[in-house]
Amino acid sequence: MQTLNQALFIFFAVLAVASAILMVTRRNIVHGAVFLITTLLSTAGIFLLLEAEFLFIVQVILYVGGIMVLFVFVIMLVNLDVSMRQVQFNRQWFVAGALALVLAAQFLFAIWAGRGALRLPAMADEISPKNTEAVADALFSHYMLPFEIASILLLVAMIGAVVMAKRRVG
Amino acid sequence: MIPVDYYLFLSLALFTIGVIGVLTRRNVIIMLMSIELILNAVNINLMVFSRMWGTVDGQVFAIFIITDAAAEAAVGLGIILAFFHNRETVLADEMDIMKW
Amino acid sequence: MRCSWVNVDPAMPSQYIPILIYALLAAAFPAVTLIVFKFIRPDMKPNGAKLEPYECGVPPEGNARGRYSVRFYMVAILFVIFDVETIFLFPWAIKYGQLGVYGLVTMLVFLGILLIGYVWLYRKGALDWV
Amino acid sequence: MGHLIPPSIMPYVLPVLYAVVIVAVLPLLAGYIVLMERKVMADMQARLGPMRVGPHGLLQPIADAVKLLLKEDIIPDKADRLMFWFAPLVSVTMALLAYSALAIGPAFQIADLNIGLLFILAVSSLGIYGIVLGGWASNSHYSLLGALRSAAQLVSYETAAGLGLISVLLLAGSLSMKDIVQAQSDQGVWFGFSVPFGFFIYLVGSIAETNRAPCDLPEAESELVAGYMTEYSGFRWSLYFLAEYANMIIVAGIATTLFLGGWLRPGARYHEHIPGTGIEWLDALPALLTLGVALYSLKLAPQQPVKIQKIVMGLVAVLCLGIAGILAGALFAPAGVMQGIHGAFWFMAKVFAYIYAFLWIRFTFPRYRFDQLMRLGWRFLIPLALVNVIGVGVAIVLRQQFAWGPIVSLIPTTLATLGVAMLLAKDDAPVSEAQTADGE
Repeated sequence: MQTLNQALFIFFAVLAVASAILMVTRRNIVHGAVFLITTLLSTAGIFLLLEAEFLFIVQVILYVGGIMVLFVFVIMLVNLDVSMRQVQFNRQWFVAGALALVLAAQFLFAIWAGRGALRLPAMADEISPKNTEAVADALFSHYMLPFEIASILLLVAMIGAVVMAKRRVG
Repeated sequence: MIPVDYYLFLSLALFTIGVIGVLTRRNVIIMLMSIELILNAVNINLMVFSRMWGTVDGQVFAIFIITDAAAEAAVGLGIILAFFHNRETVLADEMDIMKW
Repeated sequence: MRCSWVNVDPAMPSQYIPILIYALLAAAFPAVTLIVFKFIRPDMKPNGAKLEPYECGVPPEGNARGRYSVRFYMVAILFVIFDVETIFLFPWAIKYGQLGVYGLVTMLVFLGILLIGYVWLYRKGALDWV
Repeated sequence: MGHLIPPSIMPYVLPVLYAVVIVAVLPLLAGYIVLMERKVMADMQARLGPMRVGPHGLLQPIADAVKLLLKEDIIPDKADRLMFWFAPLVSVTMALLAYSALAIGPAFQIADLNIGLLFILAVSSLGIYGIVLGGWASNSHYSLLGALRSAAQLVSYETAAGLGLISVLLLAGSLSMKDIVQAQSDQGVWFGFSVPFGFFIYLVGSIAETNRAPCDLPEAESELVAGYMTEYSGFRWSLYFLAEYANMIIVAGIATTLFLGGWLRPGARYHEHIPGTGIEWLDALPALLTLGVALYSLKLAPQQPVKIQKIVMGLVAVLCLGIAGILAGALFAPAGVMQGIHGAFWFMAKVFAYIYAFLWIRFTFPRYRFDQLMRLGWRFLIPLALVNVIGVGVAIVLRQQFAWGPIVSLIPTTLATLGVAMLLAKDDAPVSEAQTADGE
């Protein structure tokens, strides 16, 4: 069981990172979107390893089945063949990449300094509700206000996006 | 057992790739996709700490982040479509109408 | 908010292991059949007009990867918004028995805010082709 | 047997066995649903349908499968080869994967997930990538337009169907397929009767989601050739087809589990025993039904024109007899075994009844126009589904607060939803002809 768990973690992690790299470097944007989907799906697998069952399904339904569908639609809407032939990276790419790596090095140092200090608890003592119900409990008690505000966020997004896109129709 | 560090390293890798994507690519759609990658890396962190403390707060936050990502993608892509309609391009460095 | 749902050693929840195996099977079945029959079936190299996209018999015109109506985008965006909303409804629904009136009011506020947007879209005509 | 298998693997043996069985049987089942469709269509149009291959066309699906497997496989020159290869596989894998949480009877289930229903919905929502990527990869106008249309239709109705399901979840209080059926058993009523509007919304939504007529716009031969499948041929084409029929079984399975009582026997509360035995009257029904089918095909066998057809028909009779034997034998087996086998029988019977309703609708209604279809989804079904969900919520609160009966509290809800439905239908003015443009 333990080795299976580790094997799965390594599989998902390698898949996620590899397809993330491919996503950023591919010239063909549809392929890029497919690689991002792969990354998101392997992240969902990681969530499952962390026993976040509900978030696993939210990730698949919302991120992969919803948001990425939006991306794919837009990619099909804009003409792709022109942008395929253009230069893919901007002029400052070297500086930008270097800066990003510096940032990464800082984080790496921070995590490295604290390595081993953080451990996952092996077992909990009390018998617990199921994950989905635990999330629902938290969502509808402690996080009720953010939950209502989320609906305002969605309302604003809906109106904003429709106004933005509608201009082309009208 | 997989230590927490491993998850953090994974998250860091995804985050860095996302940052590099946002900073270096010219195509705005790919920049938006890289932002999704960054948000995703954050979600991994939330999830592993949620698991570590044995609470679900991190998971609830992750749901809100995904909601936020949906809103961001919707509006961002709406802007891209509107811009594409006007200028026939999706390249970030050609979006220079406001340059003086 | 300390409610530990964790009661086993950190591992993939064990009921997902059969699903993992099943997923491998389900992916392997079409792929293997596709590859195996590639060798079995009489192989003729198709050429000429067969390899062109079908456009009712006349030579294909232009590139198919052109641009299409932005209305498809409107459908997708509305889908994403309502999808998020549905996802919030699922945990609400399974907890509803315990939440009672409080749950009803919470959800009425949530849905009410979104309903404003829906009515706006309806009046604006954004749902028309859509 | 027990000492051959290490104990740590033991709990996974049965689920994996089911998995193998499902992957092996499902393509066959899809083929026979195609045959059923053709036969039903022929019957409704006063024809005979396929009669040549095997007695009454019973071997037609196998002949079709062999033909499709051996057909020439064309990848258009301009196509994106990788995606062209990959897309049908995504479609079919996701369609198959959705079965893993479906409970075919209390015993036959690969995994009883806590989030079973959501898992099925999630996986089948991934199938859309097979459609969109396949249409895009073909690099043909028809394909891309068909793919976008198909995807647009799928996502429109997914929302409505999801909201229709939520009205049931309010009553069931769980996402596990087993618990949902158990809740119906406990409350003594199939949820389809409690929330008829939820069922109606899901029925319409599932027809549109599986691209069946009258909502088969993406494959409308008269306007889009074959939609996203235009450039596909041979076995790749049949993979898309397999995915479509597998999805039909999936939506039928969801509807059966949530609205039609899953594997519960009709009249589950009727416990009259056959005198002198411990067997209930209604439990004898499955065995008798299959026995009837067996006898009927035995009667048909001598009437077949060709000798080989006589033999095949005889084999069918023997098969049905065997199933009848199993069903009858289960009556004397321990309760768990009996419920497992009979549950699977009832579940499949309901699934096929639902699919029959699909076919009936298909051959009765004319095809929608695309804008009408989207209008129906966004302007009628979604508000109706929202009202229905809120209504069921209010009904449950009423039940808790004032101790109303479960049926009594749901009647006002249903009536209110009906009123809203009529209001919405009235408000929906006739569509102007001008709004049909699809592309630019």
